[in-house]
Amino acid sequence: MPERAAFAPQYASVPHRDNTAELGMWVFIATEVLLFGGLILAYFVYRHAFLQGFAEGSRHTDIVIGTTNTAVLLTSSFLVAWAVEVFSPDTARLSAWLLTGAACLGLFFIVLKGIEYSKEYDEHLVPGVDFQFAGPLANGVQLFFIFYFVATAIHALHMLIGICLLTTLAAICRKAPTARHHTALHSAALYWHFVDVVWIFLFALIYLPGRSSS
Amino acid sequence: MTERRPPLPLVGAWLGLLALLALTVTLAYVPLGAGNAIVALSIGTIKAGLVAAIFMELRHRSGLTLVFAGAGLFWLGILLWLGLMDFMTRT
Amino acid sequence: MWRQWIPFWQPGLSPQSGDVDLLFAGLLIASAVVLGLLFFLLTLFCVRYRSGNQTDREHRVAKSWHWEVGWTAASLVGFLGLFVWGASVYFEMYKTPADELDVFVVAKQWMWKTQHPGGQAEINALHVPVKRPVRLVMASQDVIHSFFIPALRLKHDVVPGRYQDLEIEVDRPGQYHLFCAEYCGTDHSGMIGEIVAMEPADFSNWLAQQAPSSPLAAEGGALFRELGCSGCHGNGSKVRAPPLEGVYGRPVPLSDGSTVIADDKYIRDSILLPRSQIVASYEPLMPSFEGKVSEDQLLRLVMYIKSLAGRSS
Amino acid sequence: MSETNYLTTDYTLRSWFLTTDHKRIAILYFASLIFFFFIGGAAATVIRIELATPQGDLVSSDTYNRLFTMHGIIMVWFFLIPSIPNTLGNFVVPLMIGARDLAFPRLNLMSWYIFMLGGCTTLFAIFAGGIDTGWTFYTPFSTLYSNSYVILAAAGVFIAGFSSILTGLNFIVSIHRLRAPGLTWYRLPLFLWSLYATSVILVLATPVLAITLLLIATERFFGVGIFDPRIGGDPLLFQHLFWFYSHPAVYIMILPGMGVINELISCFSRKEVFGYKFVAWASLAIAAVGFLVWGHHMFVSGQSLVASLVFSFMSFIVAVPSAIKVFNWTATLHKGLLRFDAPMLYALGFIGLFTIGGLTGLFLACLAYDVHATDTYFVVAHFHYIMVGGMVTAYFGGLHYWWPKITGRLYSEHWARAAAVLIFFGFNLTFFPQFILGAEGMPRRYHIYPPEFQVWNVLSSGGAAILALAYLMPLFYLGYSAFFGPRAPANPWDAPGLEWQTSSPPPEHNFATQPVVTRKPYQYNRNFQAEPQNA
Repeated sequence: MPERAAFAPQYASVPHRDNTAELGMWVFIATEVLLFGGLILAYFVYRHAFLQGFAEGSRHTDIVIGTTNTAVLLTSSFLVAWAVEVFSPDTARLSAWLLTGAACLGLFFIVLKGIEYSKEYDEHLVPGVDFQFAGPLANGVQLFFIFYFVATAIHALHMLIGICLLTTLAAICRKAPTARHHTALHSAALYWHFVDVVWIFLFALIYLPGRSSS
Repeated sequence: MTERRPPLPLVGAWLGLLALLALTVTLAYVPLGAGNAIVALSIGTIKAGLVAAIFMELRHRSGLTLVFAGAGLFWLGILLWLGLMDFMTRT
Repeated sequence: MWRQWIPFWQPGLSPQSGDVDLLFAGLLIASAVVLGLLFFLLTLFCVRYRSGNQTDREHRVAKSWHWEVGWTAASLVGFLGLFVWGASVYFEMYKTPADELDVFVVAKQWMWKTQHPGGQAEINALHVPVKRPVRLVMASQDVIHSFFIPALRLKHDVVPGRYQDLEIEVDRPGQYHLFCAEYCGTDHSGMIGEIVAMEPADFSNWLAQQAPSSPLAAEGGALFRELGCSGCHGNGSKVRAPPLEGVYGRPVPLSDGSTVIADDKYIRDSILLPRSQIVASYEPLMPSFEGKVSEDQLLRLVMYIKSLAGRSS
Repeated sequence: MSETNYLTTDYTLRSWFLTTDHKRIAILYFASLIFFFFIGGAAATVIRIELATPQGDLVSSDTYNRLFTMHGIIMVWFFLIPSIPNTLGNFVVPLMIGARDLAFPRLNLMSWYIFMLGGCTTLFAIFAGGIDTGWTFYTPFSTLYSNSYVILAAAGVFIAGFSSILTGLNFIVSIHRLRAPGLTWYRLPLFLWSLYATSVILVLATPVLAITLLLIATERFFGVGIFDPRIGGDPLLFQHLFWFYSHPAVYIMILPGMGVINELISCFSRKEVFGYKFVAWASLAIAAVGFLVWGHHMFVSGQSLVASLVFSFMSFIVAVPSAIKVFNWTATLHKGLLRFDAPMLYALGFIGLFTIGGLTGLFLACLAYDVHATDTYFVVAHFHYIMVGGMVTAYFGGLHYWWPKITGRLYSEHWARAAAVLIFFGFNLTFFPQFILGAEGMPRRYHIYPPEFQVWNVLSSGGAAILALAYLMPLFYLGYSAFFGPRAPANPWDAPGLEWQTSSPPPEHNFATQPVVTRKPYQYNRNFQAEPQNA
């Protein structure tokens, strides 16, 4: 038996393996797009039916936290992209710091999200748990908040997975980085950016409607 | 150690994204009627495009990766188009 | 005896169901032609080119675009013809009914409740006069049901949360199956009933013989007062609400500049979701009655408002 | 034998349950699927016995509803969808593309574990008390009214969905990146084209099912949700989301079957598949257009007439590529040297049954007739012709065809032919009467039915008994041959594909040396001998 190769037997070379992994990641992202796609369809259907209710619901979300969170996430994405760009076995320390920073920003996002959830709970805006909303727009507002909670919860779950990935990679970068970890880092980065893109759209759908009228 | 400064395109994209975020929040408070939704989604799309092109390095990628990246969006379009068609044309 | 097991021995019993039968025959013939051709070729090739058989296997058809384009085009044209045919009959079946004899149908787990305008109620049965279009207004109290009369080749789901119109017309007197076709829980297969079609004279007799009950509109009027609707919509009330006399069937201008026809659906929606469509120049003050009135009560209210159509405000 | 193959490299349990060899994972899948097939089949048997009489005298209505739900859920998600892709596909895809494994072998193993986790969750839901919603989970029944283990079952299906996604992802990437030198797209066997098309659907449709089931579970758990009509939600939105997955899922089931048929027809006619490029692109066309037709399940649901019109039109369009395939298979037989071994019998049976299923699909695409036929036994008969008559027949055909490659043993040709013929007749006797029942208006999912429908139901139940026996037969003669059958040569059918150019069973990494492809697939010389793709 020859020495265990740097790449599995089904590949012809290292770039071949890396290429293939990246392609796989893109297929996975296409899958994820459709996962959120179902929710987005629901959003548009009900927004079409309950235009006022959705605007009203949106006004009950916290745009300060929402905007801060968007900025936080964009920044963490930037750090991850930077970490990928500079990654090599020699510069792994910098990458490790950048990844740690990105993961911390991710955690900060989750904490802010938790604060926002608890505020909404205090305002009795959690459908199925404690929802009280008087007035004619109650149905639309309730549907809006169902969408809001399901979409942000799934997004937060993706964030948690991403944070785990980034933390693991940061640890690897600190200990024993090799060139082959570049692929893993690149794939994790693609995932993290995708989660960022999802948030960009959720932000536009959840926080922005109805701000210009009362 | 080697270069510690971040690459310029990344910094540019990051600042651009933050600027677009500020813009979209500001515009949300300007009464434009139905235009608000269009503006919000258009800016969102530009932001997503920036992330995809620069952070996700799509601008350096060849046809196949672009097709795969686009496939998800294309099928999302089908879902939204045919799904909404029913609700928009109900009498 | 065997006849009743042969499909479509008895033709459909309404003007449209004849068209459906014809369409079915057309589909059957088209399928038979395709299947016949295919099975003939399969058999022929299997016999002639079986491995033991000495036969000419040279001069094969070179890969030919003619064949491919030929059968692609032929199937496309055939399919498009069937599509147009099917669609035209479909639109005829589901055309929006004009103002005809109304019957209300409420579906609930696991029964059909039908109600004639005069207040005669039936369970799992519906009496109708023959050769006269009857408009059904259907609602569901709980889950999705489906109103299916095989003899009329007609079916429509009854989805909770909205009214569904359906026009039926029976040509011949008799008793026909009514099935629930959308799975609705434990006793789904017990949610069956009978459509009884009668000559008009018999039908009038039957209506008269039913236990006397007050007309739906009258009961609706009582509800109208009981629920406090009359407090705002009645004459001389302090709150300014649109008067309902003469509204039914007329266009109503809305606050967003559009107009809607005040039909059953509109009235139902206005009771349950009053602020989704606000009448122009009125304040959105009305509370929602969602969850406060049952489907049975709702249809009485609709009938009452409909009975006000003739009066002027 | 001197050389070791993938079966003999190691005999420990660990070497099976931690294997990353695509061939062994295929076997793991195969064993699990047999298990699920017989569970789903048992439910079907009880259903057919019950329906032999119009009264509900064997089981209660509640039990009956749980039985058909269990039959549907198990058969759709735990047998039909993974069947050909995960067993035959897993086994032969790397062989056919001349690769040493799939692109992501560990992901492949993970996919099996996820599948088993989903399967066990669903089985737990079934044995804890069952689900009575039907496999379609229609709201608001499933969310607000059903008294059964809906959340658990939905969780099982949800989990299994990820296994589908991972398999699809693996196939797509492998076919793109791991093809042997010289293996261009137009040299790929048509089975790979159809699996590629299948994988596209798996990857793009399954996530929509996942989110839909998640919304169902949320609504049920919290008692209020996004489809709840009491707060203005629309149950039809659920149906749109559900069928956006579940209609393409039908193509997930049938496309791999069509792919297998290409291999069989070509090999046993000793001839190239007629119109290769048309058949190849027809697979992709079906996958793409198949996404545009889902609303034909909703013609009587109250969706807008415009939507019905568009969906009906698209449904007719999607039938065109299927028709192209049937015509091309028939033309392939012309001037071939036909041998009627068991796989060929299955292939011919497939063409007949699939055509009947496809033609009756046109009846259902046709708006006005669908109003009458939908939710009746006509639909039941139609989709069983596609799924059982089409897909399961193709599965059996493919299984017999590749059996010598998988096990290295030959099965008894006599028994295999007998089973193939028996399955064909049993199937038709079971399901053809159901077309008549449907045309007469018997609604589906009826436990108790009016007595005038009994004759056809009795016929159908009788056919089901034959079918059940016929499906048991392969279990015995194939099982016997796996251990005691005569050794198979590398290329028992004399086929030109790459998978036949390595030993039977193949070695651990498939090929001793990297094959280089020089030919189109399906080439035979003037004496009807195969010309291997790599020589």
